Amino acid sequence: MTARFLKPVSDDELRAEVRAFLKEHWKGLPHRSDQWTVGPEQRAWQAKVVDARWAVNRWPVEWYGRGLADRQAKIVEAEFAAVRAPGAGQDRTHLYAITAFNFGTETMKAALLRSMLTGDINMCLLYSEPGAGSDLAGVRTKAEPDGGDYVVTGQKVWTSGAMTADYGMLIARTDWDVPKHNGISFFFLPMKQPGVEVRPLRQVTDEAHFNEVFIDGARVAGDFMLGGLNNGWRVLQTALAYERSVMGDAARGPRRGGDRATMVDLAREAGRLGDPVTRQHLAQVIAWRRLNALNNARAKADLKLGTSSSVMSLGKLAMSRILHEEARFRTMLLGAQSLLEGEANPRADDANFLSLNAYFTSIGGGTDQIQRNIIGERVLGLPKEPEIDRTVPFRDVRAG
Amino acid sequence: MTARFLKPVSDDELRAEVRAFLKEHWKGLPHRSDQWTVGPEQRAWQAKVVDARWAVNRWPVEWYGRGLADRQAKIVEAEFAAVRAPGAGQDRTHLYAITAFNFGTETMKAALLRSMLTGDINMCLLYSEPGAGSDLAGVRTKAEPDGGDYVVTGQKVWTSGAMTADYGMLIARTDWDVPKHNGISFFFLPMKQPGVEVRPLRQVTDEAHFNEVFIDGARVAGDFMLGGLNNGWRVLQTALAYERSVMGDAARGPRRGGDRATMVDLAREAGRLGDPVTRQHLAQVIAWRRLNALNNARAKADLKLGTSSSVMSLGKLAMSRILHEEARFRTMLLGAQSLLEGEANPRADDANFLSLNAYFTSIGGGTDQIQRNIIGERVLGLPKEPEIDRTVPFRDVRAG
Amino acid sequence: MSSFTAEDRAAMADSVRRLLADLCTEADIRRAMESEAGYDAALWTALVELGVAGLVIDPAHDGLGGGPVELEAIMEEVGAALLPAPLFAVTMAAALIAACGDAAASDRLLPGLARGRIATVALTGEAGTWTPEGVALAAHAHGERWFLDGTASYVLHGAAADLVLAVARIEGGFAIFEVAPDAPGLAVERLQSFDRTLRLAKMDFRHVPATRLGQAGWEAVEAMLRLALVALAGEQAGGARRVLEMTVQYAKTRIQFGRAIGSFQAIKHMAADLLLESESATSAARAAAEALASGAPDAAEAVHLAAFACADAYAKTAADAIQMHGGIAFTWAHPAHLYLRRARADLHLLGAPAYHRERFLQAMGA
Amino acid sequence: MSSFTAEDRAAMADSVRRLLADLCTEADIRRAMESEAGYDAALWTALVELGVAGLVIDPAHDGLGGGPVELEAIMEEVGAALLPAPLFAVTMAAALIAACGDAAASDRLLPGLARGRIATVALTGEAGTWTPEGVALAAHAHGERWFLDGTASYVLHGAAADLVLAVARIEGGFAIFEVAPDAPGLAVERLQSFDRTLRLAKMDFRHVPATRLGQAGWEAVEAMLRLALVALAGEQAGGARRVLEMTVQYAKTRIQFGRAIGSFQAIKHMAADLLLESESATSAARAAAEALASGAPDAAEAVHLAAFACADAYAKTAADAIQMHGGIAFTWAHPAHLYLRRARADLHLLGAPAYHRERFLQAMGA
Repeated sequence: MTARFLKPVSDDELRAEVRAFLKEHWKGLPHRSDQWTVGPEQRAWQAKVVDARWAVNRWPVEWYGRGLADRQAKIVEAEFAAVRAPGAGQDRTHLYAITAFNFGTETMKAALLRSMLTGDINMCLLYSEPGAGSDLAGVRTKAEPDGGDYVVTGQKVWTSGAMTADYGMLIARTDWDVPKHNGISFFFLPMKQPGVEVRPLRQVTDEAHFNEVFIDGARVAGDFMLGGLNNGWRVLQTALAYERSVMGDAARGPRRGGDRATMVDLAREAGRLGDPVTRQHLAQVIAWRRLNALNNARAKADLKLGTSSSVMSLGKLAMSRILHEEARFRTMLLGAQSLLEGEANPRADDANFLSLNAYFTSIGGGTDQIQRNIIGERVLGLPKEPEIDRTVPFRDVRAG
Repeated sequence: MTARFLKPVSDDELRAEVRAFLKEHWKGLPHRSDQWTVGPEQRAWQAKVVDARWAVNRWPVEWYGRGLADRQAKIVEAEFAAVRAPGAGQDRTHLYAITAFNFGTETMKAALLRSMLTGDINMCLLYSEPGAGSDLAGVRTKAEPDGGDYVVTGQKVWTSGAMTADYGMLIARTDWDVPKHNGISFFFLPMKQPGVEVRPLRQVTDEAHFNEVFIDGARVAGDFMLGGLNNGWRVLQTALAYERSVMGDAARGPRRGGDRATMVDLAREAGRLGDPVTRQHLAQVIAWRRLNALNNARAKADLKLGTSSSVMSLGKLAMSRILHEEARFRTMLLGAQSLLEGEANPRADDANFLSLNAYFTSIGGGTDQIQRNIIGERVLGLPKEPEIDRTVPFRDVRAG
Repeated sequence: MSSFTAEDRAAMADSVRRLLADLCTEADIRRAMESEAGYDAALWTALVELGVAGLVIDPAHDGLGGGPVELEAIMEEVGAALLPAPLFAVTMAAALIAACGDAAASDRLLPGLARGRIATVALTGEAGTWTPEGVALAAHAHGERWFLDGTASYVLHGAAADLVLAVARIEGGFAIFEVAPDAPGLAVERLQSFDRTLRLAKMDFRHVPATRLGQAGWEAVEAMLRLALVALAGEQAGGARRVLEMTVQYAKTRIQFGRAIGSFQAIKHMAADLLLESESATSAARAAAEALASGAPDAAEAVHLAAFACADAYAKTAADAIQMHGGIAFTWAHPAHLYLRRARADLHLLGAPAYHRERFLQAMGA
Repeated sequence: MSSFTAEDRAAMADSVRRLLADLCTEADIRRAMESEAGYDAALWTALVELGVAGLVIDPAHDGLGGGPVELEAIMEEVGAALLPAPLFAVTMAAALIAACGDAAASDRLLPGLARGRIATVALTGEAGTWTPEGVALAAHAHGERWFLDGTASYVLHGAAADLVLAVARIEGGFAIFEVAPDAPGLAVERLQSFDRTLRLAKMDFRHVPATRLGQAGWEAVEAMLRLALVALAGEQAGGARRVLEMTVQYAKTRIQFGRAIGSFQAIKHMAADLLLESESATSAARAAAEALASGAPDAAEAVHLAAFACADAYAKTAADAIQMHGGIAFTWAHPAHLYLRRARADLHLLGAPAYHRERFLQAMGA
């Protein structure tokens, strides 16, 4: 095994080294519309980045890193960002790799980590189930030991990228006789095997960005369990925290994309910019988005100052209101036009699409109601509700 | 004991009899501003009404009634209403008398019932405590047996009319070793005794319509317990149901009274009736009140048809919104004027008073939040929350 | 006006409810909404046989002679069941014909409508406002003959209609015309609607021959619109109540954290607030129907109050219903979005809530 | 402009916070609000000694030379503590004097304000709108001398002021004047205010002699108003955060049904929503201060955004706080209503939220 750290360098040396690397190797990438996989050119580039140890600077040398402190790692990321080159800073942004790095076995890390960083392996999340949405600890997908493997059976839902994924981060129940949080394990499940069937899920918006995944006797090696047996809830909590910090404002704009019309533009276009009622509504809708941006900026500044910020956790709840209210405003501007949809009616199509897609934010990743619980309990310190199923063996817990 | 019923009469005979009585005796009453007690002229009149058996027509003959069916009783009430004479229909409207009649001992009824109906006895409610507001079953005022009496110690709040009351309907704890709902008894506590001290409670509106009542070793005869030992919760539930059905829309208008300006008048007076933003707000505020009136009318019609109505229970919640939103509308109309109060600024005084007094409805008699629980559970049939203190002995229940 | 007793009305609503429970299941709705016509002919025939198509048509013209109260009651069932059918369009057409006071036209046209002929009303253009300013067609007389020009939009079941009633500007006012769907110069184009249970068309008129009905002007349109608004309010109230019921039922049975989600205050309190909304909508719709039926002087107030109160209540109830269901209602397969689509369509079908709030104040004299 | 470092600012806010914790307890507030003057002289002196009265006054005039950012930070503390004192009035007056660009007047007047002299601004009349149209006074020149006429209202601490800055119409625009409170023809009447921690006066001017400050017109008033709006936004954000903290604390300790009421979703979710409101208000107030301090081109946008966002957030937070407390907050003895009264006053002190929404759009060019 090699040393955990490379020889320390000064900021200037580091900057010079990364600049030289980028100058020599970075030639840009062709445009690509597939959002689920990484293209061959980018994979080749990322392999170069990984092998030059720029991908995960904070990690130790034996895992493709340089053992840099956060401050120096940011220097590298800033240089990559300056030329718009991808691949650096994956120790902060690559949810799957971070989880594998922190909780995976040596065997698994040796098998997967490099390919994950290069983009050769695609991933998806296998958390939610039809019966376990808000209450993820209620999962009923089971993983049973069989030799050195586990055999998995169950159903997952709201999986994006499952069609192209090579592995899925899976939570499954491995002990039914302990309380629900204590009998869950966390796996990297190979997706390309007979026991895994992926079906697209038609959404309320008449698109299919998500899938249902039916798992029937699929196998996963014991070495591909993360964090140890029945310790999956803790791994999940960490992974969810990464996800929240990475996700930021992931809400989509209008379906057609490319349209940067502001609310003011829309009001003007609808001939309503002179209407006092519309103007009051308009100002409020703009304000909600601005206030959220100001909150986020303040949260980031607070983090820099080292003080903790209660503001961060409010973003998702705020975004939910923003998206629903903007859709409502668009609808009101359109009047009867909002009866229509389709390409012949782009404004109406946007308004109607956005009015439905807003639920992606207000329901997905924890409903607004769950989010208010979290803010109330974790930020404001209000006491939890009595949890009637927290201490009973899972097989006695009510489901439905 | 006399017969429970008088000889049956026809509707026409009944109508003729009550008309003759009113024609001979009813001369009207002088105006009186005191709202808490009944004036001497009215008491004299009501005594006449009671003795002529018109006060409580549905009750049996031995308790001042005629044992009439509801339909005939309404004939009597209609005749009284036609000449605006008070005193009839108290078997539907006199909360205290109804409770005494249904749950009181014969001794108590003989002692108090007639005086209650004539208005010679004034009453008040001793339910809420500083530590038992939303959760009335959490009362800590104690009543301990002592000879044939009970000795009462504790504190009550939000008591209106306590200054002039002769008796208070009291709930007090008589058993601390059973779950909270099972250890409460219901009393008629004599108020004019050394152990009872009444102090006016200054409200948020800077008025004092309510009192705190400090009870320290006050005595009440065992015969003045209603519904039996530790059965007070059931008596209370019945009394609260009467109260809700009697109370209806008890919300007060502006402090100064007498002002019948509509929202439209106020908007016009403020010079804002032409403002489109104000007009939208105005229409909505008017609508909420109209819709509540339509709901109430429908509930009454449904009751007549014999079908049950879920609409009835919505009135208090609706009224809470109406009052808060009307106050908000008045405030917006006034603009900077709303900074002022006092007699020199009557519109501002109204708006500010109403904005605070709206909490009387949204908090008093069960907060909006409790009301939503009731609607969700009793009307919509949604399951209750787990009640962690329902089955433990009261002395182990957390308080604060 | 109406000779229905309360019992007649209850029996009628009951028949419709049972028919819809049989023939207008969620699967039927989804089949109809994917079809070209947008409705199921067998279901329409069954409704016609019950008399629903001629509900507000005079018995002299083979209708049932119902009024606003009967119509509102039936529309509550229609809204609850999300009925995809040309009933609303036909009712508007029938009301407009009757309001023209042209006895010959009524004799000629109304019996057909009562027997299931599909008719509709063309009035507004791109703006979609059902106001005098919104009238998109103009009529010109050549001697005794009239011709229409312009483009009408948002025409309900315009592509399926066998008879079009067109409202058009004439010199000094408005007039109402009968147009055959195959008249020369008339081009009909189906519009893509967000509520897929709805069929809307654009109708392009180029010198289209038309028959004027009586001498009626805007007042006939206004009478038709009031009845239509009451019908729409009934549909909204019925839809709001049903989607709430569905949601409450789900909240009783869906378990998360070991408890039915309806035991959580977040869900329970939303449901309580929505009950207030949907019951208020019901009261408003019924009161408007009664006021219109009795010719009450404040009928216009009552109608516009119902128009915005029911529209807002349905939109809020259907929207919150999705949130209360959580992820399951974010799927196409779940019916909650069908209610949201209908509620959003109804919100603007005959004018936005803000417009009706303004009309409400005007009707109050404010 | 300001020479404060972030550390200076934090230290200053900390000093003020500790002073107010000592000398501006609820009992102190109640005593002050029942008093004629409306503030406690000893507390005011202590604040003056900390430099707060001269916070935004240039060091050349004995002030601390702070800018919008420092003012906003201190006003958060002021709002949290419900400080009853003439600080806001004095700050407006100082800003207006400085904005006039009259060096002699600044030399003459500003040092006194920094040392605690009470000054205020008279501008608007009955309407209470701080706009050119709202100016209630008119000035006429007789040779070199100016005289004022009209009735100004909503004058902060008008009855206690030792110096009045009056904004008045002149031919072709506006001008700013210095007026002595005992000037002949000036009658001051205290107004009864709903927020009893507030002192407002009506000032009747009848041919009152006045001294014009420089040649400044409405632009100086606008500069003063922007700073005042930032200060007010800070007060609102601070007040909202404090009343929410108080409420959350109560919800943790108040037991009903055997549980802390904050464990019920009804209360918990209201608190979460209010946290969003009060944190957004804080962000808006601070961003407005920074934009104004840096002379950002979008400063007007930021200021008007803060004006309505903070006003609405405080009003909602203070109102919901009473509901969340339940009966106890319906008593005069509980402090929650003091916050509601302040929040309602702040809602209209320098223009209603609707007005600032309109100004916000205009500043955006919309």
